Amino acid sequence: MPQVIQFLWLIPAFPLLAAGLGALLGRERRRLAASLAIGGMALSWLFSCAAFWTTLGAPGLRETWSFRWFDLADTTVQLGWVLDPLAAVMLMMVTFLSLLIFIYSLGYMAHDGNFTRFFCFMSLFGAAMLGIVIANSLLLLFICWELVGLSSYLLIGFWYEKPAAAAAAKKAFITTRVGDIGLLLGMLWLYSQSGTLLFYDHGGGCLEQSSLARLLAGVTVGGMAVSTAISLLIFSGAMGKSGQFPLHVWLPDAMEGPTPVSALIHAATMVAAGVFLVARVFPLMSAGSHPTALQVVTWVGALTAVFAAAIAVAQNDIKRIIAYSTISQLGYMMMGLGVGGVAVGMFHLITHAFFKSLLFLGAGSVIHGCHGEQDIRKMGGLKKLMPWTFATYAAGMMALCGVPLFFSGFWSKDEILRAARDWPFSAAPFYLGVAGAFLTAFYMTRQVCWVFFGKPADSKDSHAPAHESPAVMTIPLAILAVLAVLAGFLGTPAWPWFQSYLNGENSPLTFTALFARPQLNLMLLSTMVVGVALSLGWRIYSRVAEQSSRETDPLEKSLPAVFRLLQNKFFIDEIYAATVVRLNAAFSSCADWLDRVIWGGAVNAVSGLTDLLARINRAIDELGINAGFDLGCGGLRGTGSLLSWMQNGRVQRYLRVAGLAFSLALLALLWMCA
Amino acid sequence: MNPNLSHYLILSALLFSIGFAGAVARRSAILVLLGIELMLNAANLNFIAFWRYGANPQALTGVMFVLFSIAIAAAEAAVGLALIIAIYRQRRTTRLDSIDSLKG
Amino acid sequence: MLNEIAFYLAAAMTLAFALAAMTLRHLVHCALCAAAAFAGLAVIYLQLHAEFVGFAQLMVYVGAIAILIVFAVLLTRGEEIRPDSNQSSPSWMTGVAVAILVLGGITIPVFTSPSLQRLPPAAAVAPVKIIGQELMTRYVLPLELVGVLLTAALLGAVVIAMREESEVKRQIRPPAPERAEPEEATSLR
Amino acid sequence: MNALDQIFILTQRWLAGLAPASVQPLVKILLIIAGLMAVFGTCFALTTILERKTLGRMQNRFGPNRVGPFGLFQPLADGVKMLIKEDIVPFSADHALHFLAPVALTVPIWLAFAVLPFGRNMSAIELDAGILFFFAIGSASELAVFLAGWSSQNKYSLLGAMRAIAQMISYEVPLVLAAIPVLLAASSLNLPDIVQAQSGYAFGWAPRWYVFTPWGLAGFVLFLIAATAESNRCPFDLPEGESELIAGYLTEYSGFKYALFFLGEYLGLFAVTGLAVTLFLGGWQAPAKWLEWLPSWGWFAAKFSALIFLFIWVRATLPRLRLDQLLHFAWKFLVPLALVNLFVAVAWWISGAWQFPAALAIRWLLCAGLLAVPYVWLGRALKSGKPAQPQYSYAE
Repeated sequence: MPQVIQFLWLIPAFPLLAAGLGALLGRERRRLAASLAIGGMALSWLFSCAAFWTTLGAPGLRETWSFRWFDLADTTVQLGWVLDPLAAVMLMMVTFLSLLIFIYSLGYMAHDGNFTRFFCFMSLFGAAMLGIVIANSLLLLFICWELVGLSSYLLIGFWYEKPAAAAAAKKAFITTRVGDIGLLLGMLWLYSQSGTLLFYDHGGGCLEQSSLARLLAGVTVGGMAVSTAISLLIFSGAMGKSGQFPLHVWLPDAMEGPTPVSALIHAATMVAAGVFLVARVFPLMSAGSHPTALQVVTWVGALTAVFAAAIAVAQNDIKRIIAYSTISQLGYMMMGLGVGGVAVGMFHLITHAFFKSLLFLGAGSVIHGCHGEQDIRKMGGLKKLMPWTFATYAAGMMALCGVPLFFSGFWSKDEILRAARDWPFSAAPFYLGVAGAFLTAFYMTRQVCWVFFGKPADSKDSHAPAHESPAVMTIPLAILAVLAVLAGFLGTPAWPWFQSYLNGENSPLTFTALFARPQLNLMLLSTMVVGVALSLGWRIYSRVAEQSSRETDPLEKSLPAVFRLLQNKFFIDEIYAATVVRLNAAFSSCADWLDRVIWGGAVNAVSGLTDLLARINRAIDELGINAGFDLGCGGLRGTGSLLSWMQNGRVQRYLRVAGLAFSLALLALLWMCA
Repeated sequence: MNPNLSHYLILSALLFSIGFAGAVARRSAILVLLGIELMLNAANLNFIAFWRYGANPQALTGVMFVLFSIAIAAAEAAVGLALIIAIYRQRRTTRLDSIDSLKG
Repeated sequence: MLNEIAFYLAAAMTLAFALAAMTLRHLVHCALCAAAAFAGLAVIYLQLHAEFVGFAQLMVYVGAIAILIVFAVLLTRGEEIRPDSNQSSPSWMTGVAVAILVLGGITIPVFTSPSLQRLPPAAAVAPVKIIGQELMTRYVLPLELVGVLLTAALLGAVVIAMREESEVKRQIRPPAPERAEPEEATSLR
Repeated sequence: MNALDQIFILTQRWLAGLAPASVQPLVKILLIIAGLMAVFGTCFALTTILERKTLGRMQNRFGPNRVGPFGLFQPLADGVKMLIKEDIVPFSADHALHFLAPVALTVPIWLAFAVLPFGRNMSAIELDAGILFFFAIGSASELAVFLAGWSSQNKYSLLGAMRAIAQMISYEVPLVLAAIPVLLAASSLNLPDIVQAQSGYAFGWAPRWYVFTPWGLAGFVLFLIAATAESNRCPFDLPEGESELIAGYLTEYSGFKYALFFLGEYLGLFAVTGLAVTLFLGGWQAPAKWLEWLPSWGWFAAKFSALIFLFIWVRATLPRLRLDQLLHFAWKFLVPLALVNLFVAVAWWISGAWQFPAALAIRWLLCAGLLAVPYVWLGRALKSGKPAQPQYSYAE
């Protein structure tokens, strides 16, 4: 057994320790707090490298380490961690990105008063996320999952003085909680069915053959296999966390948090947790010959991909656009998992993590440079003012759009599309995916045109000309840009290293695979789609960017109804307000009415009866019993005054009485003896 | 007349009664305490006398009892006098007949 | 012969001083007479061959308790020092009567029981060494308890008698209206 | 046992033999009393002149040198002056107590001499609990001081008496505590026994006096300090601090009563010095075997004189303390240190069973360390405390 497995727990432990220590620091210990957080994360990164190295050396490695948490009657609850390629690659990604984002935060948060609190929360978040990654038990995963939820709540609401931030934090917390109920139910059901929550336990885990067979055999409502039902429940948790279609509403609002938080939570890690969860329980999801759960995953992902991309077209807030883009890309990942398995989805997750955090950090750099301005209509011409930011942002944008050959997004998205085309159940996801790709390229072009090209917008209300961000922010951008480009080459059809690494195979380098017929067709198709979208976007928006007034979008002029629909996010929030919230309110007022009229009436009746009885009682008391007591009291008072004469507070009288009593008793004794 | 046990006992009784009379008849709290000390001493004398005239003087029980009694009397005097001083500070008097707020 | 004289002398002295201690007007005189009475008792202890107890009596009662009482008298000087005030409690007659009754109660049995009219047995001594050994073996638990008790009493006495900080300040600063306050309180009482 | 050593005993026997047999015990006692009074009376006279001369020398002046050769008859002249002075008693004084106070001071101190062994077989009475007797009698002098201060009906007298009592009570504690390790080591309260326990020589030459053990040395120093305070001598003479209290409880005394107080104080000093010699310096034992031919009482006298000289020396050297310093020194330094010393004595006794080489040196080092640490610590704590706010407890 490799030594590293025994020390795997240290990876989340370092940031946790940093968070704990950071919580004890005073507000003024900024340097120490930042060094603690960064140091903890750097140590975690080093350990992750070691873990990753171990998995490289042994294909298909899966080591677990379990321990007993507590005994309850005759059941033992075990926790543990696992090291396999899936965990290792996530560890690498999470620790490395977290480290870069921490460093970036040094610059971004430099002027914030609650610097130490920020790093404390960030470390806590990192620890929880790493805990999810290494967990070998659905219970431990769930614990860390909730911790992630807590710390994202804290981080989104970091500027809690802003009402919008507080509301967004609440919204994120509550919306993801809806999904988490599903996860909790699924977990309990899984425990009741398989008797363990460990994923892998030398054949006894819930994701291993014997348990899966038992789960498949069970049938529940509507003829569904138990494994499908549990999978769907678990997937609802993933939907909440990863912002899939009905539960996506919290994610754009969460942009109220500081930008590094957006990058960390909404690009790299937390939203990826949902995808990771699906990947982790993939054996359960894909159990059986006809995996219904995976079909659901695919449909939800495909719908989300197009739906969110469409919304992104009509948004004006730079971070909001990227947020919707994130939702869309998460849909892609889910779709990838559904149609192509773990490797396809995870590959897009990794590449997306790099370029999306790059985009977020770049957006943060833009906002930082524009003194907090987030509306793209008020920007423009930043290409010259912020060359580094522009260059890296462009790299990220092209990776996201899937510009052919040299950008990672191309390869990972291509994988998904290829798998979707081969999906036996339906062709619709493939077309939805292509449409999503088109929309993605379009809205990214729109954004880049408005932000970086053209003239600066009316600077009536902007305070000073924009400026380039400090090195502590641009250097992480540059590193991420390089990785956003290079990460794609790990999984090209010519050299599918990543896929085979996850599946535990060897990967040959075959350039010919690139030119296989269906593969080439697909690549040409996607290239075409991207090219059309880019040029269309450029045509429409590069002209507008030159104008100083950008109040109306060209799209709005031509298609006002569609644009309004998109700008208002398909009125999802309003629909929720009109349905879910109102239903809830109606139910509450109904409960209130019940409480007041029925239960309250009953209580009042009882109290009235009691009151009546009490009055009767009182009458009896006053007329009958009191008189007797008065008589008795008079006697007592007489005795009492006699006693009180003796008890006059003078010690000497007591002593005299005692002496008298003593001598009388003695004399009586003598007289009796005599 | 050669002193025998009853002489000591009479002496002790007299001492005890004198102490008792002082304790119940004098006003000053300090004198009351002094009277009580005299009563204690009378009891001590009894112990010593019975030890000396007792059947088994080798046992030293009486002597031991008196030694402990003396030690406890010292503690009692210290605490008692501290109380008197504290009361004096509160009420500017040590006359027992004016310290009677604890009455029925 | 010498022994008898010593006893009668010491007994007379003890009784006389004890009587004086309880009857004299002046508290300091009372305290000094009491000290003399304690010393007389110490002599009687010596005469009874209880050497160690006698010296302990001298040390504790004359050396410590008498001094304490004298200190207390001085610290509480006030109306008691005034020679014209009435020193006896209002119904002192009943008190003395009860005391005489008590005396009767104790002495009558002494006179009536013949077994008490006996002479001392052969010399009984209480050597210091034996007392020490007994204290460290048979009576070690009471000894430890007495040690704890004395410590507790010491601390308690200090705590009770120590004046509080505010009180000290009030007494060192002598503005007239504050001085008048306690007097008012007492007169009301 | 040579005749010179026992010369006083033999003389006493011979003189008593002259009396009729029936009164012989009485005569013996009277002879002892007379002898003690004569010796220490002379001693008192000599010490006064010696003290004045020594102080004079140390202060770079002559001292009394008019009466007799080298001023040696000065005490005589002083005595005569005291005797013929008018005895003034204040009008409002408590006459009886005012008269009683000097007597009450001197008598117990004379009694205390009864238990001291001045030489081989030379103690007036051998009490089983001799040292207890000594301390018990000594505590009576506090009452006498109070009598003097209170009966004078004088503000300064009363304050001086209160100070003196507070001081004597406080310093009696370290005095007794310093003596206790000796009692433990000798396992006796009998003073001749204690002297006997210090006989013999370690390695054939080093006397086994208790002062030559770590706890004994510390106890000796503590004892001397406490004794200085007990006898109201400089630097602890503030009950009589002239600058503050005129003459303390002696203010209203004059003539022969004053002389009696004077005598009482010096006798108290002698008694406690004699006790120190007995407890720590081996009593009448000779310091070396080849010096044993000298009479035992001679050795006692030599040690006694040396200590008396030490007291005079200290008086000439050290300035007077403040009252709060005095009390803090007793309760926060001497008492804890004396308690520590008790433990050190026990440690010394337990480590006496050690057999390995250089055990003695290690025992010394250990015990010295055990004493030095609290010494440094307590001393630092004593110094670091803020100077106490003056509290006029007895001057309201």
